[in-house]
Amino acid sequence: MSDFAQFTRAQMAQHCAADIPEGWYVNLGIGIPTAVADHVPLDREVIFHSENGVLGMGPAPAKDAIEPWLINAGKQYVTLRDGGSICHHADSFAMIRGGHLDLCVLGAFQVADNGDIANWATSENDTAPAVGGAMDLAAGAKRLWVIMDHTTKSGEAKLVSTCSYPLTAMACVKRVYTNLATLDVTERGFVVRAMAPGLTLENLQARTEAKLHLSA
Amino acid sequence: MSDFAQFTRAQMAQHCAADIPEGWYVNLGIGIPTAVADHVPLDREVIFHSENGVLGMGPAPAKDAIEPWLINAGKQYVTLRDGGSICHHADSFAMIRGGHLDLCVLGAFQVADNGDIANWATSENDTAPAVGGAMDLAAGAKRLWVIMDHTTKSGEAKLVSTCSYPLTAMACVKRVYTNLATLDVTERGFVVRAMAPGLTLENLQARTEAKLHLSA
Amino acid sequence: MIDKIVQTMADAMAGIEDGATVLLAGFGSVGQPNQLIDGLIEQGAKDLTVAANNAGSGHVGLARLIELGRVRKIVCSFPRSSDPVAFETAYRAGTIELEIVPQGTIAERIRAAGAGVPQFFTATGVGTKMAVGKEHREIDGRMYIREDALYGDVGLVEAWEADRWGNLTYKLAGRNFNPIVAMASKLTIVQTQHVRPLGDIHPDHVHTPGIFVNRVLHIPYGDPGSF
Amino acid sequence: MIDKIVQTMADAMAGIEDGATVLLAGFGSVGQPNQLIDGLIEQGAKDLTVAANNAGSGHVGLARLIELGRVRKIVCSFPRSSDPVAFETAYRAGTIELEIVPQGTIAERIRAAGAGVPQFFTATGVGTKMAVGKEHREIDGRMYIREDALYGDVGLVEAWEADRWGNLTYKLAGRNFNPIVAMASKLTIVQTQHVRPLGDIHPDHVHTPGIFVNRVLHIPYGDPGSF
Repeated sequence: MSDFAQFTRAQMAQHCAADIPEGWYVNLGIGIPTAVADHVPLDREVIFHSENGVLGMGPAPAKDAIEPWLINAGKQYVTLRDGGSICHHADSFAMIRGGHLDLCVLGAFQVADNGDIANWATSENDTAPAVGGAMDLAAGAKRLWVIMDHTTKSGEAKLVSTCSYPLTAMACVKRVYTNLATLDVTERGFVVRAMAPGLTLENLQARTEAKLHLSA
Repeated sequence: MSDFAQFTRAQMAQHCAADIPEGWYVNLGIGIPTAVADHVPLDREVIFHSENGVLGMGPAPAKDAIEPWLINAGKQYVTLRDGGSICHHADSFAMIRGGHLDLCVLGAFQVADNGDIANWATSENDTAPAVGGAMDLAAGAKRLWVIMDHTTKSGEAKLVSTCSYPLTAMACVKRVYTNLATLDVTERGFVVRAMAPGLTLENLQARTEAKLHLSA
Repeated sequence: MIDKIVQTMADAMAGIEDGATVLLAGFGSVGQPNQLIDGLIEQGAKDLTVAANNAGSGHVGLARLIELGRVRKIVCSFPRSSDPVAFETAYRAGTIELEIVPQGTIAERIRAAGAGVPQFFTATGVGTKMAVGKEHREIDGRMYIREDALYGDVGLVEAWEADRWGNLTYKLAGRNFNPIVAMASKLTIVQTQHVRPLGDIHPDHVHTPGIFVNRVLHIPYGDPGSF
Repeated sequence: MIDKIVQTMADAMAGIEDGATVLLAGFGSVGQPNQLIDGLIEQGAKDLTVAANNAGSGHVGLARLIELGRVRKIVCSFPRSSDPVAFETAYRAGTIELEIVPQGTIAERIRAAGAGVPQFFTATGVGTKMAVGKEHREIDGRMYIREDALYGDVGLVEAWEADRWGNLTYKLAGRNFNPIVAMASKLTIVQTQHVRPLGDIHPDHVHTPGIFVNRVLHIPYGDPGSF
């Protein structure tokens, strides 16, 4: 691993943020995805949505300026930009299920090269599974991007030909940002858009269970 | 017809109004039903609903105090009482379909003694049928009462054993107020609650195709 | 900077295609996007399917669109509003198709389209002509029929206030079908009486969030007329 | 005079029966009817089915109700909120049944119950464990599963403002599940921070009209705590 520089978590979030155009309605999942918002400059207006009916979130509040009635789906305190609005849970998920979100960014355990995503349970018989809004977001948003480490801590591939963990949704991931590469999910499978500096396709493939392609 | 005094339209509306307890949520159809509201004293709080998302209507406005943005489903100008509120059409019909209205009062062409109602079309092949919200109201309200003349102008019975006109909804009418009588729809069929002064049950039955019963 | 406010009717109407399904909000003349309907007449799209509560009155607006032969099919609950001469003439001549839908069912079908619900069951219409040919299902001892989402390619909406993100409020009975038409349409075009600076509309008071809105045209016409 | 405002917690909770299905609004501790949940604990009803987004935290509120063995079944999207020790203990012991439902599906199922829609189709969960055993249907080339309305015998709601007709407003993210829980429940019980004179809440700003509300209890507890 010493012959190349992995992308940091901040860089992964930056890569994703750079690809979000002004005017998109975007839901960011818990974890690294939430950090994407920090890398979208305020003058590029992107409208961030949270499942609990909050639309138009701004930067995190200063500690002495917390509004206790304003949290996101991760139960963190948030702010609203001018132009923000509130709706109830059914209307909020109507936005999601009705295909009104341009983008959802989630973390994942595994992504398959047909776009399947597994991000909510690590075994078929988790004692008390917890899904939250992930299935609605994955199935409902116009496009789903994933930010995750390229492999597990023990080195197992997370970009796979078939997910072994329980699915969150089928055939919906369009792009994956990892600490090693950015990849599109296409009809051919994973197509590499960018790699960490110094990394070769062979090295990347060695850390990827699914077959990788270069863009034509 | 000279041996008894028919109920006037105002009396029919009064009879209905007298049976509405405080606190009910009530939708009044076009025609005589609309007049029911005039006979509910303001200090007996009954909350009137209109299909176009208006809840808590008060008396008709004075001509010089019309609010042009406030109409009912009959497209008449209305007022809102303190405590009134507005919602959109889907939420308004959620109130109806979801069984939240205590009462709907409609006019009708025919009512059958099993509670079927026909009030929207007078033949099976009306050129351009128009149903509005009648089917939603009849099927959705907790109880449906009908106000109508006892017979057609040409003397045909409107209280029948089977509706010959196209149905609005099945088995939902609970009470009928006519110019000759007030009747409950029960498991036995029509049960007479009140008759116009001087009218005999024989006379009433002669004007009614369905079998009439007296309350036990 | 997001700015959904357009300056001309031509910009508002750009891209509406022949054969489109157009959802028209409004109930009576209150909250009805009359100027946008005139804009659609001017724009020229034809072979339209129009869903609205009524089928037009007199010779203006939707009635005019029908008289011009631009409406292939109308989906509505009450085509017998005041003076529906244009619709009735076309209907008798067999040049327009009519799909009659109970008012609550049309509202729920539009809401379902906006909410990503392709089919649902309702008791409205069971045992009536409306149920003929429809899927029936008994659920917990009561009979229901299946109804399908009603999607709009284009939605025409009238708002009381709007901002540049497309957040809307409505005034009193002007709300009616407007919020659900905005939800259900791929291209939601709004005429608004008032344009507000971003942030002027309180977040708790927004009726239609801008996510459901594509274009806003400022048309301060005042109170609705009679109907 | 209609007056839905009750004076005591006992009056608010009167009549909740063993075996009832209770819908709990709230998301995190914001807009969560904490005092009403305490009232339910005090009231004593058992063998409850509880639907809520989470399954309780620590040893208070819903977690306490579970620890007391009063919850037969929980319907929720995310039983792994912070410190779900009470739920997990009961779940491992096999003394509580869990129905896990995607968050948007639980919201739409509650809304459907309020709107008189007994069944609907959604794409959420297709191809996952959630779809096992459910009715599938392909509609316009996409696969959907059927979901059923989730009715409440009792709904517990937290409002920001209420009047004696039961009209409610919510503050910011305090809205969440509250309006749909109010719609879907036969007996909707509200705790409100503020009681307003009738007419004080503008008709355009009412979030939950009183038709969906049965009882209101004034509990001015201030800001929500941490969660």
